[in-house]
Amino acid sequence: MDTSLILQNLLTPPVLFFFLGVLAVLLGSDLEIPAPLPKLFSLYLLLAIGFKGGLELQHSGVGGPVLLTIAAAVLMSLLVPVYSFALLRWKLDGFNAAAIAATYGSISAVTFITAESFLDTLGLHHDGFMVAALALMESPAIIVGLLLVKLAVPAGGEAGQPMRWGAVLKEALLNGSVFLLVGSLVVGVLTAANNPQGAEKMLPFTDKLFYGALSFFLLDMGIVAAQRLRDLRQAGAFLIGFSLGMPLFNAVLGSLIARGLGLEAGNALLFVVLCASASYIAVPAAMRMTVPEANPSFYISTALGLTFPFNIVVGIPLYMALVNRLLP
Amino acid sequence: MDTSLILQNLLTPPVLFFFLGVLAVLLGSDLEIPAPLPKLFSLYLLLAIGFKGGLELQHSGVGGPVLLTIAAAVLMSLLVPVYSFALLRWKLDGFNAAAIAATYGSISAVTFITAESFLDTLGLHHDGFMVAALALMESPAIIVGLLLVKLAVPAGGEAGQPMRWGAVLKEALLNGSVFLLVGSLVVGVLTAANNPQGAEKMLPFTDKLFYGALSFFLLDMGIVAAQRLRDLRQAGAFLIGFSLGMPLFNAVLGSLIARGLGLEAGNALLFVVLCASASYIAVPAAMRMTVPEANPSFYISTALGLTFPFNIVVGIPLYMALVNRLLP
Amino acid sequence: MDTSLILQNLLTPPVLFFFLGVLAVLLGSDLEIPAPLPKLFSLYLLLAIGFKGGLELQHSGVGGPVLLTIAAAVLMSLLVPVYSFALLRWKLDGFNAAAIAATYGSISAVTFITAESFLDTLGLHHDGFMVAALALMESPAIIVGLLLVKLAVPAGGEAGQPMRWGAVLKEALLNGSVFLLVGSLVVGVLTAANNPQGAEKMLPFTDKLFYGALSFFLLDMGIVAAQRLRDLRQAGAFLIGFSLGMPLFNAVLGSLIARGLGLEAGNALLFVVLCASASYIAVPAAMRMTVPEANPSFYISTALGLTFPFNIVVGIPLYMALVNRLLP
Amino acid sequence: MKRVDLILSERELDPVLQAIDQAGCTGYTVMRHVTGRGPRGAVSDNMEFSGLGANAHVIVFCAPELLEPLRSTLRPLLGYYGGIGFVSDAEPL
Amino acid sequence: MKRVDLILSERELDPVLQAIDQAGCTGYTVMRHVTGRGPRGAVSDNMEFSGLGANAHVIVFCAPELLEPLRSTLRPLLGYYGGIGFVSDAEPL
Amino acid sequence: MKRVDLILSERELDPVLQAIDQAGCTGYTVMRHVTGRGPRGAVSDNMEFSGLGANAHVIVFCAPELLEPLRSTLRPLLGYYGGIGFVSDAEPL
Ligand SMILES: Nc1ncnc2c1ncn2[C@@H]1O[C@H](COP(=O)(O)O)[C@@H](O)[C@H]1O
Ligand SMILES: Nc1ncnc2c1ncn2[C@@H]1O[C@H](COP(=O)(O)O)[C@@H](O)[C@H]1O
Ligand SMILES: Nc1ncnc2c1ncn2[C@@H]1O[C@H](COP(=O)(O)O)[C@@H](O)[C@H]1O
Ligand code: NA
Ligand code: NA
Ligand code: NA
Repeated sequence: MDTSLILQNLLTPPVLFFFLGVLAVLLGSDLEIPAPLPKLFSLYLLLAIGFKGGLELQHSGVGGPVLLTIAAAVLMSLLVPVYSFALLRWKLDGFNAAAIAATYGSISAVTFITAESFLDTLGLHHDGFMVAALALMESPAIIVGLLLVKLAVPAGGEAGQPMRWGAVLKEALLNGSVFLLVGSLVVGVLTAANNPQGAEKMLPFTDKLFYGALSFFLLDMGIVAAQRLRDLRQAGAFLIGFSLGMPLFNAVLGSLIARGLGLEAGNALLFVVLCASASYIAVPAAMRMTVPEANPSFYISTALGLTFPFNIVVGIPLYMALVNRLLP
Repeated sequence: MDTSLILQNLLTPPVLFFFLGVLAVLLGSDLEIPAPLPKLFSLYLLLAIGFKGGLELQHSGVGGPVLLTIAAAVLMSLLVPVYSFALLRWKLDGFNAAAIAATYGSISAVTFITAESFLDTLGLHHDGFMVAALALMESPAIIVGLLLVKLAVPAGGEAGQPMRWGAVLKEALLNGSVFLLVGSLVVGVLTAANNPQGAEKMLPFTDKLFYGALSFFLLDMGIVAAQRLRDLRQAGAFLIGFSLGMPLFNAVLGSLIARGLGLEAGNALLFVVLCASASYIAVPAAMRMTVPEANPSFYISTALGLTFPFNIVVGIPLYMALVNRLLP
Repeated sequence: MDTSLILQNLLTPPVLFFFLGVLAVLLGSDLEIPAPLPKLFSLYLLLAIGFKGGLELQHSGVGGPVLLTIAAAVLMSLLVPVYSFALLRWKLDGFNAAAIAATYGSISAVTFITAESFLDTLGLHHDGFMVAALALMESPAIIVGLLLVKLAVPAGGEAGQPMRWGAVLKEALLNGSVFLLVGSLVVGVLTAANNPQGAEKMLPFTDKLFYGALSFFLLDMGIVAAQRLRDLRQAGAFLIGFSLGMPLFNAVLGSLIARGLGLEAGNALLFVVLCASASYIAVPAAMRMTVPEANPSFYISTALGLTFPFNIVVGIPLYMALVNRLLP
Repeated sequence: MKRVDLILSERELDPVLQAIDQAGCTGYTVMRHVTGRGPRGAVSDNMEFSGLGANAHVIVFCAPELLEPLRSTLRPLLGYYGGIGFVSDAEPL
Repeated sequence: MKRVDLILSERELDPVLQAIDQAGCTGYTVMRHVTGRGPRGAVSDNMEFSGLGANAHVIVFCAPELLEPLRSTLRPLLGYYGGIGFVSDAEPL
Repeated sequence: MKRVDLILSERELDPVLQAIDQAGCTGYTVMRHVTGRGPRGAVSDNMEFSGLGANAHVIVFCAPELLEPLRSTLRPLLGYYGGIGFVSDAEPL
């Protein structure tokens, strides 16, 4: 059954275009999607996923189980960096360990979106409040990562630069992608509540176009991820193992929590994907600014070069199978 | 009734995304829509509004009342700069007064588009020829602005640079946004007349996508307008008062003219919005080139930092109420 | 009949927007679509045409006549450069002759797409395998062009730089536009075969938007082509004659082959358009890299400044009339 | 040889490039979408959609004797519209 | 006059421009979306969508006596976050 | 220290950067989407969609003794494909 799910995921346009991007780099084609075009798609996807999530959230409402699920999601984003850090410290210094740990505590919006598309293909229902969970998992991991640096490297930076906590908190809570996601969610909620006609008129943009735009963006992500793969050789076997093993571990833990929360299959998969995915947008940007001592090629190439493709291609169907087996 | 209209306008996706952009700047988020992405949306909106206007214009035809309305619109774009200049000269030098005056004589296409969306939400009909009025109001104000400079500052520029009238006229009549708007209008007319099937095939692009693209663009306009707000402090109380009072005055005058012309409510609102809005696209670009003595932060921050948000958020529903009250 | 077809082609939005772009340059408007926005549309069109072609190819299948047509197309892309070269050598040196010859052996995807739109307007059926022919005609001409340089200029470059064959082959077979077109075709085939639901979800992006996006891109192409027209004066009467005469000759030859292959009218027109069009994407980029001795303004301005507008505006309906007359 | 760096508004680029051509320089290089701050205030690229334009950075490598003609046409232009020009030494590689 | 060239990550641009203002320079020019390679590895713009940013190239023309204040604030910044700074001579056109 | 400015077609960027690496330079900076005019005609970025590319501006700060190896590989490249290279003096900030 696993293999049929994997095939079913592999042969969708988004994943096929991702492969096409990877192939372009491997074969040495000069195909490129020049900046800032990928930013357009990235902004669009965040706006659309937020808005659609907001519409659904307004319809489903925010009951007790919803809040419990969101709380569990935030808890995981605090917890994952802690045990990731402990593991990474085994081989890496405090700066690099903290930066990578934060990356895995946070989430990848594109992985989440791809999982939603996968669920749509299977015809499995999922709820808008999972987008709220997505939005709320991005920031906490950044803060935990910086606390870990503080604890592990008490001197606070080689050059003795004092930690700029204000800048750090702003970066964590207000960085562009978090802000746009949360903001679009709120716009979606307000629109659904007051102006159903306006919501209707947004749909050709936020809904109809979504699958194609995701495919286009994944073409670029394939190119970028494959370029990062090269850096990974430099990172060594330990980090390669980490970037494949940690998502799996987080996925198992996530499935158990999802079961405990009594989530239905669609929401459970999204919950697991949030736990298993790593950030290559908000967190690396924050880390480069706040932990310049860490080597960006480590935290970017693990999250983007390996964990992301793994999740997109194999992880999502695998986690689906896991969820199907674990859920009552 | 005013407040219900205002609320109805506030809670539409375009206006909500505009607020989101403003909020991003106020809170210090690093959300940005990097150049030239806003240009893409700006070009798209001009092309789409022109094309749709052309389709409708072809169907409604160009009768006497249509020409009268367009003539009145052009007249207003000549008149507004003159009395604005007289008022502004009270506190400002001739260069700055002329540049700001020209700005208020011209129009804001995005305000017009937002007003159209507002009318669609209310289910009020409006005609394609109003887009022609929009297109024809952009250029005259630029020329009046330069005549005012000529008259008020006879020396013709501090450094004694001779006025390059050829360049000025070209800028006024052929600048990119005027050209694209008028051109798309003509393409729309020709397509509607000869190729209804082709018009049909354009609709997913020019129609269905429009509302979402407008929302996305207004997110950026919110960011840019809020950044301009800071400049406004430098401009002082007089200019702040001008940038709120002048639209209101022009709106009242515009409503009376609309009543005189016997326009129906939808067209009347659009006419008023044309009078009340100020240009932050064609005119500032022309002024920077032709009146370099004027301080750009004055004419841009009044038109974009204050008048534009005021019109988008409060002005449009207010003018609607005005029109409802004044029209027989 | 010819004139009615020409008018029918002229008054479609894509062609009208192309004219609008040309007009912007002729009148001196500062309308511009700044880089990399045109690249976005170029990538989109290649992806969409490839994907749609792939879907259709999967449904129609690859039988004997299909392979024969594709083989004939590739043969033409090998043959055209040879006799073009012989003709061009009459007035030009080996480097320039080879570069222009390669340009005319290869194809213009946008001309092909415009021809497809033209067929859709006429309601004439055409097949997905023609997109495969399009994809396979881009590379061979590049290689023939370089062989011609090798043969005609045995020294192998003035500065004695050895020909980098590896780089040349990579450029020919793997340049971005060829790669994206072929890749999207394969993605389309795989999607149609395994995931009809996914194909369905791509349609709003790849299908519905297509006509509008083509129109927008042709606005830019009009600007760029008109800018190139100026270079053409420098090129002289011989090249101007060549860039109008060669497409016509290739079209007649192509029609006869299409008749021999027994193609139906729609496919025959596309075949003729492939023969008659010249490349301004893949080939010039390859030539600039591999034959730097040739003057880019020659091979770009002939293909883009003259042959492209000619085909878009007059050529396509003319070839349609030709096909209608020649086909049994 | 001399290296001239000019930084000015994109909107005045055309007359500046014409002046460079007319002075007899063999070439120039242009970088657009440049931002900055000067005596006339800050210039950003976030109004690019409005056609207002940002700054351009122009580099010219030229013979020393061309400086004078360049200076005589460019100085009034930069003085009126804003923008700066600096000269330094450079040798061909 | 002196010409200062700074190349650093776009993410640290704000404090650097502040330092230039505080040193009393009359202006600066910024080119973004710059890529490169340095002791800390390669910087590309293909992760631009992620907010990670590429490099920025900052040019400052200033009086020689402003070099010292510039140096004292910029050196620690460049030392900690990465980036380079070079000084050369330039005369107004 | 020396500052080397190279301006050449984006399509030849890869071999040029390789040459800089091989000469032993500690880094380089690249600005793309640069336009200009030179002996081989004008280069614009309005054909960017075609993959033709515009120019790139490469800056290298390096020790004087690296000029010779740089020159020996870059000169033939620039001579064959077009492009220019200039050297000036610069001191670390
Ligand atoms: N001292 C300076 N150093 C570097 N760039 C400058 C300097 N002064 C002005 N500029 C640049 O020149 C542009 C035009 O200056 P201005 O119009 O004179 O204020 C500014 O926006 C800056 O990009
Ligand atoms: N020797 C050099 N010449 C030119 N640019 C350099 C040099 N070294 C570093 N850079 C630029 O400075 C940026 C930051 O360098 P770093 O963070 O110190 O590795 C690099 O990405 C390059 O763009
Ligand atoms: N004298 C010059 N000053 C500044 N840039 C130049 C000069 N000559 C050439 N260039 C630049 O170098 C590029 C390549 O020149 P070329 O291929 O030799 O014509 C041109 O497109 C310009 O950007
Ligand atoms: Na995670
Ligand atoms: Na007005
Ligand atoms: Na051909």
